[in-house]
Amino acid sequence: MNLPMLWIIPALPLAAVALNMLFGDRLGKKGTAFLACGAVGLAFAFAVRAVLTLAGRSEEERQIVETAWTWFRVGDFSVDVSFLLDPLSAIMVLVVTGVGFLIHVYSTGYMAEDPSFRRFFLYLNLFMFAMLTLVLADNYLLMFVGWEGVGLCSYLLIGFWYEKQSATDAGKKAFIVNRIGDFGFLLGVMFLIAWTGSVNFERVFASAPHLFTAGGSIITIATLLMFLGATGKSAQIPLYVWLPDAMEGPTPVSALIHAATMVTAGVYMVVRSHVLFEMAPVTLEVIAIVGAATALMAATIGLVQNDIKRVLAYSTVSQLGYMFFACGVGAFGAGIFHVMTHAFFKALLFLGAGSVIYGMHHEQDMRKMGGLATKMPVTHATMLIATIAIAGIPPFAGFWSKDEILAKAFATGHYGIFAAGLLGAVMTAFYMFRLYVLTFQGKARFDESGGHAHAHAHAADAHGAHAHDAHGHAAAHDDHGHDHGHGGPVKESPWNMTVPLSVLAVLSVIGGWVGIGKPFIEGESWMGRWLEPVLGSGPHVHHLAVSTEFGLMGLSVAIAAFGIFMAFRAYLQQPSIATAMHERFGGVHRALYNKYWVDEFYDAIAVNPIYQASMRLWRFWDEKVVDGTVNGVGYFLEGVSALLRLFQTGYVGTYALFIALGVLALFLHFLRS
Amino acid sequence: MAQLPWLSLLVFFPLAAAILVAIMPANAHKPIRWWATIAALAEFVFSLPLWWRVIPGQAGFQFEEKLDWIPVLGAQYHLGVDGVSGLLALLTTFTTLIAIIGAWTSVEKRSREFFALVLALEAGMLGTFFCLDLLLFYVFWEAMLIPMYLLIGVWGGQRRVYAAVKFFLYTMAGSVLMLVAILSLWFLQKQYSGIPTFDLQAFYQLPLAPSRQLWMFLAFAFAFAIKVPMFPLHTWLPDAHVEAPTAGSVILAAVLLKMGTYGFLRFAMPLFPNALEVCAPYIAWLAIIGIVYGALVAMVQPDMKKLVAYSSVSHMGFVVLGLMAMNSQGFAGSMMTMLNHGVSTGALFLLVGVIYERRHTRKIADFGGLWTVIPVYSVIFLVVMLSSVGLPGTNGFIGEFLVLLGAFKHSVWWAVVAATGVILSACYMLWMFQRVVFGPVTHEENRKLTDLSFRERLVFAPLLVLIFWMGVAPQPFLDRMQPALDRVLQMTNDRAQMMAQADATATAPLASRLPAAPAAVSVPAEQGGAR
Amino acid sequence: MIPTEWVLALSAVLFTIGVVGVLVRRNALVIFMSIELMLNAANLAFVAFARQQQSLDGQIFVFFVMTVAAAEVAVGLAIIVNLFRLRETVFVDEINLLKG
Amino acid sequence: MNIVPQPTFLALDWWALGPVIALTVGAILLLLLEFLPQRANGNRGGIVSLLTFLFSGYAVWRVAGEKRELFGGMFVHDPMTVFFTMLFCSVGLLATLMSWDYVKRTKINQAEYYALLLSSVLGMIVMAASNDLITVFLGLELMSLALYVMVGFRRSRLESNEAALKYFLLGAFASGFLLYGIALLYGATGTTNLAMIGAFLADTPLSTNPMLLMGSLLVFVGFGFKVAAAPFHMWTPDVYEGAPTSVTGFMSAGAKAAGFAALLRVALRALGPVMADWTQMLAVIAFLTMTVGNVTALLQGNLKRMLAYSSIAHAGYILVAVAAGGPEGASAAVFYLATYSFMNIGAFAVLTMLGKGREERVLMSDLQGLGFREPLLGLALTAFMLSLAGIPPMAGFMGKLYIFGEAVKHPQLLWVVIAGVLNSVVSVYYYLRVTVALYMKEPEGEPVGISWGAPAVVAIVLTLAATLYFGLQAQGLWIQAQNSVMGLL
Repeated sequence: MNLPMLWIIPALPLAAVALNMLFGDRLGKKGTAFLACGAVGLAFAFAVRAVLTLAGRSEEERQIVETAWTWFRVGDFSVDVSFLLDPLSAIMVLVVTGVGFLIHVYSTGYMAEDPSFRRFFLYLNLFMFAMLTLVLADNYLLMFVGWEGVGLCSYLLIGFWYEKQSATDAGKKAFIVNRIGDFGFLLGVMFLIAWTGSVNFERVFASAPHLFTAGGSIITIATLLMFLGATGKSAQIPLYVWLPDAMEGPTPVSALIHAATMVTAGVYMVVRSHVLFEMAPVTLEVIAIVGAATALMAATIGLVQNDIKRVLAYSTVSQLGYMFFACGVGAFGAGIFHVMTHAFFKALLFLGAGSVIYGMHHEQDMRKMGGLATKMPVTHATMLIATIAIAGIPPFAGFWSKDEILAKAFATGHYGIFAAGLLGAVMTAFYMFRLYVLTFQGKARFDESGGHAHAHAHAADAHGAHAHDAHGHAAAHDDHGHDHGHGGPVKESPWNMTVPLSVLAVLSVIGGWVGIGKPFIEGESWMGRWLEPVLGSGPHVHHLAVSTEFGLMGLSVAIAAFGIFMAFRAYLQQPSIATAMHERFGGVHRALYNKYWVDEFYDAIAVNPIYQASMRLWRFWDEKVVDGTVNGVGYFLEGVSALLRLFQTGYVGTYALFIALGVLALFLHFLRS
Repeated sequence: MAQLPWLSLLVFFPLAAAILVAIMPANAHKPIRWWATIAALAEFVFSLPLWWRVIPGQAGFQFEEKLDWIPVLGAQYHLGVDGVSGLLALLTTFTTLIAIIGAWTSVEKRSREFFALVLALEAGMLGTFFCLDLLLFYVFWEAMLIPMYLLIGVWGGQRRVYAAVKFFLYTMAGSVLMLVAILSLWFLQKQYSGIPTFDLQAFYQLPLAPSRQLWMFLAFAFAFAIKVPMFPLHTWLPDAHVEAPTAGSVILAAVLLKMGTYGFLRFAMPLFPNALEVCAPYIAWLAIIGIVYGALVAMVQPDMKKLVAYSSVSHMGFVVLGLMAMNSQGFAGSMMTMLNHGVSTGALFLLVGVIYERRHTRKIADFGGLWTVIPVYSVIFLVVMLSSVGLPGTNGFIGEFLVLLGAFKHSVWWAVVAATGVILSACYMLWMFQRVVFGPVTHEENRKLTDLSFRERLVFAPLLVLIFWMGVAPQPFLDRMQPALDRVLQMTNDRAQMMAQADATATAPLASRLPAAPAAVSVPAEQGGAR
Repeated sequence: MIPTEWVLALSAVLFTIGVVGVLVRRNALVIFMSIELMLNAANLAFVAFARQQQSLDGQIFVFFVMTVAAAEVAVGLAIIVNLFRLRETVFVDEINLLKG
Repeated sequence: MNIVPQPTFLALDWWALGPVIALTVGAILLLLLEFLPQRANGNRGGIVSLLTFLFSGYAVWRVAGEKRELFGGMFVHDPMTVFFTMLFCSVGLLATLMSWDYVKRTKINQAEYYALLLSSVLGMIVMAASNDLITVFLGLELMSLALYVMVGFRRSRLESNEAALKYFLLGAFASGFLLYGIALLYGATGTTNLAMIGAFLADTPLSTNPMLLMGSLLVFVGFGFKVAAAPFHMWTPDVYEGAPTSVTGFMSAGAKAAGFAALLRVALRALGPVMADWTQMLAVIAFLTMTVGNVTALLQGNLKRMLAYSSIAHAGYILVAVAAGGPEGASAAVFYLATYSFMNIGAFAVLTMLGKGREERVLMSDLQGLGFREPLLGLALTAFMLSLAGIPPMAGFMGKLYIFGEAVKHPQLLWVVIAGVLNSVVSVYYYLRVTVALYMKEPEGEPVGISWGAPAVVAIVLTLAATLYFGLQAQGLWIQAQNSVMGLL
């Protein structure tokens, strides 16, 4: 194996970034696109090669560790830049590079007319480098480098169209909320360093059992802090507010970062440190509850969103909720499996939405779409597959992973979580097919002649949700400076967009078969066996009778179908049902539409108070009190000086008097003593 | 190199260059600028051997030079360098070079005196870092104020006189109390060992009763706390920074603030270890308040330079916190943050200076959408901003992480509250960056801005290299500083125990209990690097 | 023989009158006279002590003091005359150009 | 212990008395030369006084090592006398250089001016070299009388006359106290010889004898006035402002040094034991002096008046050394006096050059923009101001270091040391105001004319050199100051 194995994977996109920066303008659009996609493609190839060599090894030593150099060593604590490939990170690296490559190809089409084409791919490659470092890191600190690196890239990419104030605001919001999460993650890692003396996964997981008392307060606090970091990165309650706003960025960005890769970093971190989390049952409970709550909350909001990308954003938050409560119930394997399948169909959904927006000349409001099935056949087909997959209809990928999660939740006795999961599944099916119906079925609610689709109010959607919420990000069509302007009829996107769609569609279908487990084949699923060396058999092996397995499957399929049916009826056959529902639940609807006013709540309790506090601190404390005292001393002295100068009257008599008084004072002093 | 009085040459070469510049004809702007740059460059190259010739492992101070200065007082012209002062000296020469090149166009009137004062300032700073004689240290410590005062006062903004006088008086008020402490320390030394001396190494071995140490430590700490600046004593910094010319505020931020923390490290902590143990928690909490307070106030500043000034208060809070953590991670972290802050805040001031030169305003509101107009500048601004926020991979992260780790080991709550500084720094930096660089071009004047000239890029190139080099491979820096830091840590702890025991057995009169001591100290000259 | 204490008391009284004279009077000349009075009070004290100790030192000192007083008069009057020529007044409470 | 006056008059005594003789002859010669015709702006007076000072300095230097008692113990030649004579001669020399062109410019009659200068320096030397209260009184009066006239020398200007009047009246008033004090001391101890008084006091505690206490108090009041200590300082600002600048310069250095010399002589030789229990009182007076001086000087618009208050403040610092007491305290005071004299004369030398023709431009506003117009002058004035403020590379810092170094040894004086350093911070403000005017302000209206004069420039260069040299290499002067006090006869 003369060729380097692991460090080449993150190095390739970094090299692409360097080349792009230095010779970018000479390469031209074609050259940049080729460089960027080529780098990621090569990385994917190397990744496959590395995973194959890994697979070739026997069960026990399925681990490749490559140390590049010692980052820094202070006293007894040292950190080195080293990479680790084991079954868990293998999956992640394949997903990241694979889906990443497809999205790069897609972007060459989507961003074709954008003037700062080069800068976009520069950021995208930088993101790939950061994500790969995160996934392949061998210790928490290098992971943290990747962790903050992806935070930075998401900041840059969300705010890519920097003329748009809302975009840069969203970028800033994303970075700061992520930073709050990183604060938690950093402190959690510090607990580990303080107790185990190292950040290396190997050593931490080896020494953790006998250093921490299982279920003790230290390990609980540490893991809770790390989970806080995960909520920041993977958009869970309470730090999910940045993801919906992150839709300001270009759609491929949403696909890559806010669907497939970055948001799953939190789940990966939790699964990677499953040894620690298993020692803190309290934290697991918290994760389960937070995951389930997020899943439900996001799903409800998703029901009423009108912007196609926001629906998908809330759907991502919801699906991430599933992954977390999978980990919460101890089904780390199922969590990762859902990460993989979700990456496929959610990326596909976003890319599909992207091509719809591309076709509709940057129209994002579903109320102005409709009837695109005939006009964009490939997009329609692939989107349909993805929608079915996410709804959880067998044999598509979504069913297997979501069902395994629900099964594990049921098996481990978390019935409340299980019920929430089911309810979430219904809603997911409903809003996904609402999206599908509004976009592809029904009459075209835009005029053919091109130009911007003006909003002629369609009866079904005239329901009361016209109150644009404060942030205006559900504006009819965001007027970012770069819209294509070219009018013309709606037509299918070019090949470099549709090909990735189809590849992802295939993956969305077959992706799930990897995880087909017990009821159909005996023993663990392929995925389970593959992850076994990393996750270990562990305490969470619960066996359900075969009949209950099938019962559960039937139940989830049924509720999914019910969701789909409801969507079709409400939005295709009788729009009146939708409007009726809105009247009756007007209040609820408004609450959902305004996302439970969470943003306003955060502003009220955090952003504004901090702003007022610092303004008062500066104006009052800094200028009045501290500077006041300093200048005060000066003015006091000047006052005394003026007083003393009054004594200097200029009359000889006064001076003689002072001399006499002085002599008198000396006398009295000595007479007394 | 060893037999050549290298350190003295390093200190007095810029002074000679300053005098030469001062006597050049006033209107010959070009030759003055070139001569000042060449002098600074020569000084920097001449100081480079500090990097490899200072052997990290060797105990004690290297390149020692000892000359009798005032024998009747026992004051000696005693210079020496170790890991810590070597790195800081390198930072000084590097920053001065950058500041001078950066200030070519920013100074129109009286450039001759300007460059002379900058070079004189460099001499003062190097002197302060190198001297190991308390009196000589005090002389350089005060002498250094004069050039800075004049730089702010003559070439500053509107309220320059107020800012300059406030800067001078603030620092002076602190350091005169330190002078009283030095004199009483000198008197105790004379009483104890019979030989009057100001030699630092002699003071390191001077047994001091913990009760007596306290007020002396407070005198030293007060002087250095003003210089750092620490929380309640920091109000001179924003004024001095806002009014100082670009080169002035770059040097002020990059080096002068480090004098305070260097003072803590070299003098206050090892000399009075027991008092340190008593005061450490209070100083640490002051530092933490400084971090959070500096960040919060920076958030609402309308003026960019004031924002960066308050961010300096916040970063220097990290440095002091690292020192108070009293463990090798904390020390290494604080030393790294000193260097990082020098590089990144120096770069920030240069950046503000660049657009101030073109637009003559520092108000954030006057800018917006610079990315479209001057992209190169904006990219550099982005990288420097990220290094100041402490993004992993840049230098800021290493320092902050180590400080937080050190603080964590000392007490969890220190780390938790200080870590909020990490969030706040992201807030104010990003918000400022967004209003200045991102967004549409709001003011017409901004359209006509010209991007960085070759000279200006030449200035920023080394800074960017440093930001990434110290971020990705900081080990060479850490290897150089750690032996020196460990020695200080070791000495402080040993002296603390020694004094504690001495205090416990304080029955016997002071002199008789340590008979061996006078012999050891009596012949300071030959012992050279004796601990 | 008059005891020294009485003479001393007289010289003290004279001295006090001189001091009060300087403080109270407004005319420069009178002030100057009061100062001369103080000097003579000192002379008286010297003579008294000389007599008490039977040594001539005190007497000699008085001669020195008288010569110095004479010189002082010369200089003092010259200044006061110059003052009068410039300001037409010798009242000290009118002279306060230099103050503050 | 009765000191029998040496009968013989050795050859070296001539040299010991050289300065006194030279100065007397010089003064008289100057007056006589008036009869000879002289070119319009000839500087005969300057040359004569220059030569006299040089000769005196050389004379006393020749017999520096000796210790002689002359005039029956009234005049003593010992290291202290040598040190102070050298100091007074150099002060006189610098004053001559300083006033060389100033006198011509302001139409002051040269002959009388220099004659008075010489006699004033003579008075100072006699004060410093006296071992008897009578000689102290004589020297004091001789110096004061000469100064009274010099202060009022610009007869046509009201301020000068007013200053002279005030200085004369208050000076005479104070010497009245001094004389009465001497009388009481004579009465109590039976002698006026300092050594004998010292011996007498050694065995009789002060408190038992009220007359002794009163006497020493009044003597201290007399010197307190001369030195401008706190309650007796009020004459200084008006006199310094009113007097011609060169006289003010000479007076601020010479008179103060002479006053302290006499005070130290009396304190060390005669009232040694008394001084011990006066420490706290002296410390309080020192504190009052320096605080009044520094605080009142904060907002002064007139440079001469500001330097007057600054000289009061410096008297306060020196009093701290006197409060520390003993030979070490005295040597610190002596060292400080030397450095202070040079700084002050340097500053005044610069001031003499400000203004054209008969005008004196010494307001703070006159200095605006001067720093860049006349770089050398600006640099010199800044150096003197920083030295007066006590900023390290300058001699002023070494002086303060020595004084506070000595005072720190006495725990009960710690409070006055801290007050002292804080006072010097306050003083930095008004010294910096000079540099602010010099460099940081643009001149309003037409800038101040500078009347250059070679001798004045030489004076500035000499004092600047002295200030920098003693700042960097204080060892030499330090040893001299110590020897001068230790070798007291």
